[in-house]
Amino acid sequence: ACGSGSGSSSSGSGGGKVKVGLITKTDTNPYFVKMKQGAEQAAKSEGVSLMTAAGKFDGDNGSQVTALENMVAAGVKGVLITPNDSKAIVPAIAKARAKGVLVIALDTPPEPQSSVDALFATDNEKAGELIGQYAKAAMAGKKAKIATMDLAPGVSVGVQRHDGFVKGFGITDSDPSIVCSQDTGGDQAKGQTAMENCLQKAPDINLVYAINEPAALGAFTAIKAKGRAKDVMIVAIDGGCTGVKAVKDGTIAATAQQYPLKMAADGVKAVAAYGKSGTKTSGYTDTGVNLITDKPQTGIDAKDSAFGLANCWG
Amino acid sequence: MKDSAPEKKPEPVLSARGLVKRYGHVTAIDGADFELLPGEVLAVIGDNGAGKTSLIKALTGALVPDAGEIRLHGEPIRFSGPLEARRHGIETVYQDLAVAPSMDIAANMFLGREIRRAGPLGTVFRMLDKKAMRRESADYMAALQIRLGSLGQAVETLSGGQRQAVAVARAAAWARSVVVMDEPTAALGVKESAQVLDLIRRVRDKGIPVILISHNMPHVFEIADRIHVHRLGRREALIKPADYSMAEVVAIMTGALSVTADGGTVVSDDEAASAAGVRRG
Amino acid sequence: MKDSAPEKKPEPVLSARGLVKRYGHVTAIDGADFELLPGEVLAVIGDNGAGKTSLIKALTGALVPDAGEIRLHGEPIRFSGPLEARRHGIETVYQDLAVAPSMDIAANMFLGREIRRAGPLGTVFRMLDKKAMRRESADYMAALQIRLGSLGQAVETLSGGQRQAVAVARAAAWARSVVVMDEPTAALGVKESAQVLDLIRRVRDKGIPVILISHNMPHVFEIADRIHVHRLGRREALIKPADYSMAEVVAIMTGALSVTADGGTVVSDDEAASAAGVRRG
Amino acid sequence: MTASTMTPTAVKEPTAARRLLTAPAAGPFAALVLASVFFSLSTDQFLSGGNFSLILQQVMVVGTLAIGQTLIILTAGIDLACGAIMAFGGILLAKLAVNSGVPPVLAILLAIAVCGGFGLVNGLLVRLVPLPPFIVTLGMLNIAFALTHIYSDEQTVTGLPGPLTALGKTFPLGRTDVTYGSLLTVGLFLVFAYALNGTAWGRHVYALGNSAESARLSGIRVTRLTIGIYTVAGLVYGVAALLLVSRTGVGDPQAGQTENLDSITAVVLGGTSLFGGRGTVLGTFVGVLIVGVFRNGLQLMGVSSVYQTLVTGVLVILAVTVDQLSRKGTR
Amino acid sequence: MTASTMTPTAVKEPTAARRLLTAPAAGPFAALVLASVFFSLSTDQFLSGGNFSLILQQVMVVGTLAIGQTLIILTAGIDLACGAIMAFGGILLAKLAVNSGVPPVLAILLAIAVCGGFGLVNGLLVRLVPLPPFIVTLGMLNIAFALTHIYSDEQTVTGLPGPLTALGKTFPLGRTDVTYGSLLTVGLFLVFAYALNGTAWGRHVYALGNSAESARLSGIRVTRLTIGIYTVAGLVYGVAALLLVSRTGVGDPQAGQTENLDSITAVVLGGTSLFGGRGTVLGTFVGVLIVGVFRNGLQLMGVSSVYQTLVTGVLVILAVTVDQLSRKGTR
Ligand SMILES: Nc1ncnc2c1ncn2[C@@H]1O[C@H](COP(=O)(O)OP(=O)(O)OP(=O)(O)O)[C@@H](O)[C@H]1O
Ligand SMILES: Nc1ncnc2c1ncn2[C@@H]1O[C@H](COP(=O)(O)OP(=O)(O)OP(=O)(O)O)[C@@H](O)[C@H]1O
Ligand SMILES: O[C@@H]1[C@@H](O)[C@H](O)OC[C@H]1O
Ligand SMILES: [Mg+2]
Ligand SMILES: [Mg+2]
Repeated sequence: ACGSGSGSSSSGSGGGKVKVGLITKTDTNPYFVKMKQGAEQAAKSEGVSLMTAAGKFDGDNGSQVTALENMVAAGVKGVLITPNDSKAIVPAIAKARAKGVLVIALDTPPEPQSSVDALFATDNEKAGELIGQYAKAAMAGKKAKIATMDLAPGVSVGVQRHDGFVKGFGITDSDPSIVCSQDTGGDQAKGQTAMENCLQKAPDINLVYAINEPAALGAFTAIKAKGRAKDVMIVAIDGGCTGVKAVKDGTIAATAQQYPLKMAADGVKAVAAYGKSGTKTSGYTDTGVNLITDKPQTGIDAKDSAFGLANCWG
Repeated sequence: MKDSAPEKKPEPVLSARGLVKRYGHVTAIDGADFELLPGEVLAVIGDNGAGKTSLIKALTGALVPDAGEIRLHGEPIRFSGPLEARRHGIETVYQDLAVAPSMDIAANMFLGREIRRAGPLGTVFRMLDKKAMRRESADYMAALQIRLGSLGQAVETLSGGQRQAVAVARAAAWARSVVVMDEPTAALGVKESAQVLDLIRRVRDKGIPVILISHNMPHVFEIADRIHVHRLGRREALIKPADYSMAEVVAIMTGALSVTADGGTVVSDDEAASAAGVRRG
Repeated sequence: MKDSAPEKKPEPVLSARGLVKRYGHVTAIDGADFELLPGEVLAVIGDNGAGKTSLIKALTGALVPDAGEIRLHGEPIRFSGPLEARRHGIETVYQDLAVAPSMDIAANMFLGREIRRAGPLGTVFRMLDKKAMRRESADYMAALQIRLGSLGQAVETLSGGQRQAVAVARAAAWARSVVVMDEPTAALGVKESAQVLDLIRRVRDKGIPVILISHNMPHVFEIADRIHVHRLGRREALIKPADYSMAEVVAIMTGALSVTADGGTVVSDDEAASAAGVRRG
Repeated sequence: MTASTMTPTAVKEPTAARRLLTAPAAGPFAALVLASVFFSLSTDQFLSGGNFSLILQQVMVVGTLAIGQTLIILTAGIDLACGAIMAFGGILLAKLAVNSGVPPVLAILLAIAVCGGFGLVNGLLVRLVPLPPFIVTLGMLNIAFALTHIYSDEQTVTGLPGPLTALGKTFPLGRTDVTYGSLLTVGLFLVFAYALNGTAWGRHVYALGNSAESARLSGIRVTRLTIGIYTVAGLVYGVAALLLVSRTGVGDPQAGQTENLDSITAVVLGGTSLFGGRGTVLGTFVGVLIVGVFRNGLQLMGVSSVYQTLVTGVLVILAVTVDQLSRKGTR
Repeated sequence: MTASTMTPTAVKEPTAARRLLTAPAAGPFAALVLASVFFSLSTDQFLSGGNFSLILQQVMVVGTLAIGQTLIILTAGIDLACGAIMAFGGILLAKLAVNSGVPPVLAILLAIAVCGGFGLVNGLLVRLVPLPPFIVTLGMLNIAFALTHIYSDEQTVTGLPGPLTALGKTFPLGRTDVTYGSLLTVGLFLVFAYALNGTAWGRHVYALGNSAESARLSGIRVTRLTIGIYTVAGLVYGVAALLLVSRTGVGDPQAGQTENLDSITAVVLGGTSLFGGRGTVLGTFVGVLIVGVFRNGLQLMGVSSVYQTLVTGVLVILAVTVDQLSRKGTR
């Protein structure tokens, strides 16, 4: 592979600390704040220095490529990245690895997965499936009228979760029980507007799937305004502290919790180890996903909100 | 009109009948006729707001009249825009000058007619000959005896008169078949105005007719072969300066006097006429 | 100067010494002096680009001179902007009119000095009295005998002369201590120009001095008490019109004649002087 | 006798009907009506008081921002930071009240004042350095964005006290529930319509946008005026922050990211020129409604999101085309 | 003797040194140099041929877009669609070559032509209806965005044939590797600098931006010119699409979403007025580099991501302040 910026050094030159880069999808999501926290804590305990960067929006590949290049130019030992575009990031990763940089994907696998040294992630489709199954069970044979509050066109996590949900619920996308699907960008205000319009269109919606908890809470606000808080069930994904609180007070029926802090901390440790001993981690580490609910359904593994709060994104 | 009988009139270069232009509820041209003969300097005069600018804009393709007919060399014509009028050799100095403020004098002077370098530089690379344009611009400006700080000054930094001189020099430089000047000396000094009158004479002497809009009666009487008096959106009279005094012409312009079919005048507004100091016609 | 000896001169209303203004490598004002006496009409004349507009901009706070001193009623003063000059009662018609093109005549006339409704509507709700402003504007415009399509027309749709009339009417309406007019009749017709001269006289008769920049020598000779001749960025002469012929003044302006300390003239440029038709001084 | 023959004291003024037809907001309004008719015919749910109230409620935040944006665009400026300033105001408001125990009403006032402060800084930079508004507000966009995320630590603030969400409550108007916030937004539009059209200040705003130099020469205090306009715009963004918080019921650090472009879009759709000096705030209101109606109508029709984007693109162009064509007759 | 006493044939022209100092790009250039010096002092890695080559490569896509954007802004327009058109061009290019088996070179030409087509439509709408450029390109932004997602089915296209990624390859220049793409971008900047400054067409672009009406009265074919400019800009976006694809090695339907604002930012940072008629394409090049240098330098310094945004905001304002102050002396 032909390198970019060949004049830059690729190993911890200058005798300083080992440098680790963390590139998240965006800056605008508590999820990634947790990741940064995990990375910072680990960096401190491992005695390495951390650089961070982020895309400008969910799906922004260009900024991630640029950040990756700049980090390589800065002489990082390894980079942790949550790819905004699983395929598009691959050539840039290949260039970085060609310079001896250890690249670990967090949260979202690149395609092919083998393009990184290692992957620490939740299985997003599985997370979707989990709450799909939960929702199916909780509807208890009632005829479902479903609204899906999706992410944005073409962003893999959103697509995987949506597909997982539909699969877990035992239907397909063309099923008539899905009466409204809207993109929310994972944003609370947009989630609210989307849900308002869905309710205007189909007032009898009784089940809402949301890509993440902000979208779910936005949907809830719209539902409550219509006085239907009691008879619409909301399920979501993420398991952030705010989200779990919403589970606890019954706003959200269930959520699928993932563990970003752990992903990042493990990633930093792996790079630090590479710096010290030159050994590279490899393969996929499933950082796990748990269904969090206070109204468990028989046959579906779940933890309660107390567990969820104790572990929110830890 | 007084002069219509004697000589056989040559075909007009540019003429119009019944032109109309309305803006909402304001009528700027109200059935105006127009006639420009070969080789003459035709002055167009009239009160502010009489519709002179609107008239010549219609004649030069800058605005499309709502009604009426324009003829060039006897042929009916409809200009699609100022470019087409210019293609027919009609060169205009507009009252608001139509210059590009951020560009310099030479660039404005040659706008739309830039000179390219000779040889492949010009034909293949379409390279401008900036030196030539600058040189020629300097000559044109010198002919008007306009003082300039720098030829490279943006037009927006020029004094009012300097800016007007650029527009006049440009039109004169490109004159081919008709030159139209809408108040070309309004911002000019005594000396500079005299140069513009000279310029108009030189253009006329080349056989190119000139339409001159002006509020300056001495200038008009000095240079015009005929005077088109415009009033309330239409032609009120078409006269020779020799046949009337300046005071009479002003009186016609303001509606105090009217021109009769036989070229005489009648007082249409007693008070106004005596105020204008005109004898009874 | 010829007239400097006899009468004891009153204190000037507005005066300046050694004003300088440079734009990059162009010097617009080059050590100019200036003096306006109470109740006089002072004409400022000069070639295009001589620096007249720059001079009065410096005097009215519209530009900050690089050097020199300005005095108002004998006190040195530095205007921070046109508003401050206006607060001192100096009212100006700028050559480029300084109007807001998209706004209508009344709005422009009262810009920065709007009339509010009487009572709480005005004091609490700060409501404009649009009717009053419209009415007064109509009166001011009528005084200039300017024909208008509609008072509600945006200024950008007015004819050149109509637009100028708006600016002139505005300044005249607000005159309090000094009125400055930079070529106020450039775009005006014969009748309308006469009205503006009348207006200037009326202002002067109220005891308010007027600075008039004009290229129109007959106007200048008709109305000016004194003439400030500007040349190459500075004052070349300060004379009374009665002491010189129009041709001589023009010759001074163009540098053909110079005014000597005792008020006589000497030919400084033979060729130019004879071209200007001036006898030897 | 044609109009041009009249003397100035007897000039013919346009009739009321003509004035309505040629009013600057007439074109956008026609587009709004056309769109509404279209959606009424294509979906059952569009034409109802409840749905109109919903649309109004959905546009109140961007509508309020668009008021400030209109002021700035009228001066030939542009504000890329309005959404980011609002987001910061929203988080500040929520965190002050929830985390710092500041009394709600005081928190509201403080947040509005801070937003006004952002506007003030914008105005100072625009006028005193002077810098292009585009750059100043682009810089401020980044700054306010970063401050929001730093201050909030990306955490959504929940559990807001009553006064912060009061504007999100509804009251019945006939058979329709209307939120107080919508009413506030409409009220602000009327206030600014009056200020721009009925006061000297409004005229000065237009004059400034026509030509800052002419305004200065006319004796308008251009510096004070400019800085004032940016500050007022900032205060209005502060009100938008309150509306945002009361509408969503949370302090959301992710808010306001698309509102910059949305507010400019509303202003331009409403017939205001980006070159300043021409336009009306009521036009902006119509522009905001056009966007709200498009989004609502398309979603009610069940158009999928990518196609919504496609159709919105076409409709935006069509809306302004309607506006243009409706003007052709009067030129 | 002062300059104003000179006769026109003997006017004093500014010296070369003075002209350099007062050149429109001098201010932005000073800001660029200042920023570079700062980063050179604060990090070890900034000052190296390799890093400069990297920066150049990182800005080549937005730089190329900014060329088209400059043309349009010079006419007093604005292009919000440039990034979206590029994204569509990139996907088209990739899918044609990979999925439809079109020969790579033909695919490239087709994609560039289609981008030109988008520009042509923009130009037609802007000039012939006429519509404000802001609205036309906002509509086109939505349309191109939607078409990209519909046509790509949200799938990133991989496995591109060699010719599509050739511009991403490097060659050694001294001891530094430079990508062919950077070279192409620099070449395009030079070509357009020449076209704008050295040809009649360029003068007409400026005249159009000064005043479309004056340009028309001066006999410039304003309609043809406007439509031509938008079309050329579209073609340039097509080249940007090729550069994008060759830089990232994939066809990415999510690309181009921030490039609209980024390209406008570069143009304005480069000293071009959003009101048209004033500015240079070389200034834009400097503006593009300023953004690239900020991003690279801050990353090398290890500034964390949220603070990068904050500092970028401050620096953008500072950069233009430097520009302004450097001009004060010459006014
Ligand atoms: N775009 C427009 N909209 C409305 N009215 C207009 C427009 N253009 C011109 N008018 C009106 O048409 C009339 C004629 O204007 P025009 O400019 O032709 O007058 P003019 O004879 O050239 O006057 P001047 O001697 O002052 O230049 C005026 O009353 C003017 O206000
Ligand atoms: N902003 C500027 N930048 C550069 N040069 C300028 C600027 N403003 C004025 N000048 C120059 O200063 C000189 C004086 O200009 P000024 O406008 O004062 O002349 P004037 O006597 O009013 O001329 P006119 O009779 O034509 O109005 C001119 O040569 C002009 O080009
Ligand atoms: O789980 C995360 C989700 O919450 C966010 O919206 O997008 C990135 C995901 O990885
Ligand atoms: Mg006229
Ligand atoms: Mg002047």
